[in-house]
Amino acid sequence: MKDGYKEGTIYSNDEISPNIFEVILEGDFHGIPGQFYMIRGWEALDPFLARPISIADIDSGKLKLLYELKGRGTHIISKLKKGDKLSLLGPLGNGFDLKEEGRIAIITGGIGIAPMLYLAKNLPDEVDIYSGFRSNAYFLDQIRPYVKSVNIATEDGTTGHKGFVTELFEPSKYDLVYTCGPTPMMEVVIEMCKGIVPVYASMESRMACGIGVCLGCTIETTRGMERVCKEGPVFKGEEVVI
Amino acid sequence: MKDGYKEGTIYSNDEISPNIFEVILEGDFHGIPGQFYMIRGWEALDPFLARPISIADIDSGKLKLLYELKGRGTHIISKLKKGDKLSLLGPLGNGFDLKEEGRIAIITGGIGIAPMLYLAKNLPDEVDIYSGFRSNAYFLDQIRPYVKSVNIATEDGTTGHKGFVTELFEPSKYDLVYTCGPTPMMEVVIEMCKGIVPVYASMESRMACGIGVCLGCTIETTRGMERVCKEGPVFKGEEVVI
Amino acid sequence: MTKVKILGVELKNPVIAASGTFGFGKEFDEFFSIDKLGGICSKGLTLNKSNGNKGIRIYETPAGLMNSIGLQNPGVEGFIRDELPFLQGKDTVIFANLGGHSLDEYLEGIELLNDTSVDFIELNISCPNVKEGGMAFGIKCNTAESVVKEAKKVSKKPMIVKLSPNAENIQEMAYTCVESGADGISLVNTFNALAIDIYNRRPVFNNITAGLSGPCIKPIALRMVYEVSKVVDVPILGIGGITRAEDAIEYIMAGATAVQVGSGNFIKPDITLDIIAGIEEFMEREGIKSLEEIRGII
Amino acid sequence: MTKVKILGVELKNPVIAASGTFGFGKEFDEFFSIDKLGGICSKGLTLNKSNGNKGIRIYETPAGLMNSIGLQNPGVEGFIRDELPFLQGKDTVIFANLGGHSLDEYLEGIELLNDTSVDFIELNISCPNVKEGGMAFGIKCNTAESVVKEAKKVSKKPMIVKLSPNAENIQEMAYTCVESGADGISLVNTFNALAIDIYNRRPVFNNITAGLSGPCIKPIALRMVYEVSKVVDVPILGIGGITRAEDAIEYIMAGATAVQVGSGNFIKPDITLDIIAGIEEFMEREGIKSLEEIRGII
Ligand SMILES: Cc1cc2nc3c(=O)[nH]c(=O)nc-3n(C[C@H](O)[C@H](O)[C@H](O)COP(=O)(O)OP(=O)(O)OC[C@H]3O[C@@H](n4cnc5c(N)ncnc54)[C@H](O)[C@@H]3O)c2cc1C
Ligand SMILES: Cc1cc2nc3c(=O)[nH]c(=O)nc-3n(C[C@H](O)[C@H](O)[C@H](O)COP(=O)(O)OP(=O)(O)OC[C@H]3O[C@@H](n4cnc5c(N)ncnc54)[C@H](O)[C@@H]3O)c2cc1C
Ligand SMILES: Cc1cc2nc3c(=O)[nH]c(=O)nc-3n(C[C@H](O)[C@H](O)[C@H](O)COP(=O)(O)O)c2cc1C
Ligand SMILES: Cc1cc2nc3c(=O)[nH]c(=O)nc-3n(C[C@H](O)[C@H](O)[C@H](O)COP(=O)(O)O)c2cc1C
Ligand code: FES
Ligand code: FES
Repeated sequence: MKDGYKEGTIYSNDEISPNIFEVILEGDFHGIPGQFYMIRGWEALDPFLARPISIADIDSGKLKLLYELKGRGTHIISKLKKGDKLSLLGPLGNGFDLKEEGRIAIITGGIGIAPMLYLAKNLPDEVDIYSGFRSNAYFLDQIRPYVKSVNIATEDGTTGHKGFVTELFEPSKYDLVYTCGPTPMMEVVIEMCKGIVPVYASMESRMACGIGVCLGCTIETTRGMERVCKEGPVFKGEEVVI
Repeated sequence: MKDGYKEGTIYSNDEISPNIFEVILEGDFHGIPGQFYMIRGWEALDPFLARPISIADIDSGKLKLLYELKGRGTHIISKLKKGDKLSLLGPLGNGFDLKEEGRIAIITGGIGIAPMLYLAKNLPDEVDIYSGFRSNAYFLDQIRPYVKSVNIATEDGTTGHKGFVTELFEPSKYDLVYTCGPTPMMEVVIEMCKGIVPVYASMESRMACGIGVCLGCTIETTRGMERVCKEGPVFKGEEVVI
Repeated sequence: MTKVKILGVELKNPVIAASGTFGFGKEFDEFFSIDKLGGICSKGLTLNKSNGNKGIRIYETPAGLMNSIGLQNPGVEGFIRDELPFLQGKDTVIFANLGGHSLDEYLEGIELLNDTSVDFIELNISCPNVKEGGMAFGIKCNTAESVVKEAKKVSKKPMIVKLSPNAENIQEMAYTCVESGADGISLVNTFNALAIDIYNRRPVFNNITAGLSGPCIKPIALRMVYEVSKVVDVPILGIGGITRAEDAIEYIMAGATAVQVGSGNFIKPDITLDIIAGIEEFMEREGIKSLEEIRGII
Repeated sequence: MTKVKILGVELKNPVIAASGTFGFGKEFDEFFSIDKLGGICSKGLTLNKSNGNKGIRIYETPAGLMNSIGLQNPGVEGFIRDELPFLQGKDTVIFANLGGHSLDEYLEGIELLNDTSVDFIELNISCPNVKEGGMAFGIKCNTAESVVKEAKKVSKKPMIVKLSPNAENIQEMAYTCVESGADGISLVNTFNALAIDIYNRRPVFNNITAGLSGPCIKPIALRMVYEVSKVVDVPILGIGGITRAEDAIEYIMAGATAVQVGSGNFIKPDITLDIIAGIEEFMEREGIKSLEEIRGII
């Protein structure tokens, strides 16, 4: 049997960059890179739904999550302090297929960087990461030890290349690509890689249940409608109908 | 202009007896005995309404509240810790008329003891308090220094007289009575005192606004329908239509 | 910038305090100057003073509340004598919300209000908390039709008809009211709802059902405002669950000329000011010069 | 103790998983044994496989959510082939929820289900999220009447008709359905509702409106169940916003024989077990031997 919601105790919850928070939860968490948890930081019925958040890292059972302040849910979670509790359901979803060899690129946009520390840790070292941000870069310090190169693009030029991250990256140099970020960015990545290199994309969707029963999160794939929370969130680029 | 909701920072929030909590808020609070504040311990829309809680004490601007765990609102508030915030609107209501002399009795039932510390502090010492509880007595230690005698009744006999508090009290011994507790208890007190001694009763009611506009909290008085939050919560016994 | 016009009357902004949630303005004026509001609806008036309902009157529900106040009010004459003078002194638009238990009561009430300075009559054919009349007029089109027609004949004031979401068909109801003479439509009043005290095995409210309001109803109320905007050409006042500027803007985009804030007033006395400020901010950020630009834009 | 009987079929307890919120049971069976449930309603089936709606499908609202799934489902045959075998292996009662875009679709669907082991057909004349048919059948009594009558002629299974809260008159609708042959009534399906993306100035959902569910609707849905229980004599399944045992007990006291839990499943996969346990506790504490003692007691 899978676990239902269980409590995690907050060990730390810090704003590591404007509007970007990192929370670490004590417990006995498990999961593979690319999987996610549904999170509730409230007991009442408003907000009603839990929020899907990727595993940013798991280290001796402690779960790290990286989240961006968006709306009411993340706002409430950002106010929690050490010792407070979160409810978590997971790990959910399929996670990334881990490849053991070859040249690998990770392409992220914004908070899409969240699952990449745990991914990078579980890949061989021959990984280049390309990360785009609107303005400030974040979380890359933690990823740096596990990759060969870090390449940054910011829309306003604050750090690294001024422009889109997709302008930095050459598909033909790689044997495999992992990507996570806003759908339009991932669509560009998928297009760029088409016929050149396989891509695994962690897709976005609004979720109600997170466990495959509401059909709220489905996307169109070459196999028909599939659930981001169940068949995904990671899909092969060529399966995603753009 | 009156203040709207303002934040109070929790200094302490302790369970002083089973299901009975005392919270102390830092700030610059004011109000007279018998007045109350509307409290929110949540930002979201569920629970929707704030909760009315009496001033238990104000000491150099710090506000003390005593509350019983009832439902969802008090449950959420009970989880808050030092440094967390509460939203408060007040002071609201009329408060007790303070008498400077004569023999005074305070009769309380259960959590109706909440406003009595602040009241007793603001009365001369010739006060006897009669407090009824279901089982454990609480808060009386804090009140004791300000009264002449403390008389306890518990329904199960845990402390003091086994039975109702109204069995302990003799109206004819007093020049004035203050009471707060469940409506049925206060009705007995009012009946007992009728024609013998004036009573001020702090009435219960469900509140939505706390400021006199929803007409949700009205009770029948000899002057017509009156608002517990505005004309009350303290009414003269003879005005209350039982 | 936020100005809107309703039937020739200018409101500073589209935010009106809803009936029954704002008293007659006095209590709020202690918290902020109510001059800042677009308008104020009086508590629902009946011809004669009324004590309202007995028993529990307020019950909280998820993201909302139920009420069974039952039109406790000083009566139309009491209002004119004791409450209106204060409101007149304020620089805001006044809506007299008028309920009734019978057609005659409505008509007499209107006649009394005709000679006052109120800007609008809001004809409440939708109060679920009175035994006779009230909402009964607002369920079926043919009953509404006769009340509105007669009321219109008598009224010298522009007359807004306040609809019940319990109407069988909200579009037909709105259309019928407008055909019968309504100069504007406001909606929604509260939803008929039930709560049960399971420990005592009886309804929480003496009248069994009571009226549901608050954020919980917003998605339904917004749909109704949208639907009504498709079938009538008069100004619409959108009501239901507004607690944020975004909510108000949704109503305007759904076709409302202005909005009313009800239960929201209970959770923050100056919530209307936040909403007004939020609308201004939104307009600035989005480069909107007049709310006309976005009215009914969806 | 918590046993209830619906049209001769015994359910262990009155808690049924509502259509569209429980898939076909497989995902939940990974969290707990679904044998523990009184019953399970399948996702809404249509004669043919359907991909459902495009665009955003889920939108959170205060204490609720809106959905526009649009009956994505494997079709009746796909259900019988791929999903029913699993459900048959479980010790719980099966309701096949059947939607349709036309009368013929309903009838063909029923015929296919007739020869299966499902215990009940739940005729869904109330889905607001399909372009044709669906809820359109559940608004006006005369359209409902013809569908239910024809369906009843064909159905060999006991047939529960699932009503829409958007029906013009819920009592008349329930009465009509029962007169037309409904063996039971379930209500409510979702409320037609609207949400607007104010930054993009368009409705959130491609179909403009979508269906509202969750605790926000409970007070209204409970009122409807109560009203319906006054006019029909068949079993009623109460649905709408149930997340706690107390909610379920309210429905039973309002007249429901059993309840369905919908959106609640999303916020806690094993919420139905909590509700069942809570009902048991309540019965013990209150000395209730059978739910019959409190059914419709208010
Ligand atoms: C599989 C998966 C993994 C994710 N991992 C992370 C993560 O590691 N860190 C992180 O910060 N975010 C992650 N997200 C996105 C995150 O779930 C949303 O940002 C979050 O739910 C917003 O909640 P809120 O209450 O703050 O905002 P809301 O008030 O609910 O909404 C604010 C805005 O967020 C958008 N939004 C709402 N729900 C979602 C959703 N489910 N997916 C995408 N956008 C949404 C809406 O467009 C809305 O405008 C992930 C999403 C998915 C599907
Ligand atoms: C003027 C005034 C002063 C009060 N002072 C105090 C105080 O100092 N300490 C304290 O513990 N309590 C006080 N109360 C009662 C307190 O407001 C309620 O116990 C509280 O609102 C319950 O909130 P909840 O969310 O925990 O319970 P809910 O979930 O809202 O309800 C649980 C139960 O509490 C009862 N209840 C709900 N609202 C009220 C209400 N407004 N008044 C009475 N009963 C209610 C209901 O019967 C319900 O069964 C006061 C009430 C009033 C009117
Ligand atoms: C306590 C209370 C009293 C109300 N009294 C009246 C009234 O007297 N007349 C009326 O037309 N509407 C009355 N209403 C309905 C509101 O004006 C409004 O239509 C409804 O509450 C929906 O808006 P909301 O969700 O913003 O509260 C009342 C609502 C509440 C909550
Ligand atoms: C995501 C979702 C999908 C649904 N799909 C169906 C369906 O296919 N058929 C149906 O009859 N009802 C469907 N419903 C309605 C529910 O079965 C239920 O009637 C409604 O949600 C109210 O109950 P609740 O408040 O407990 O969710 C769906 C509801 C939701 C939230
Ligand atoms: S979130 Fe419910 S099916 Fe994916
Ligand atoms: S609580 Fe609203 S009038 Fe008293």
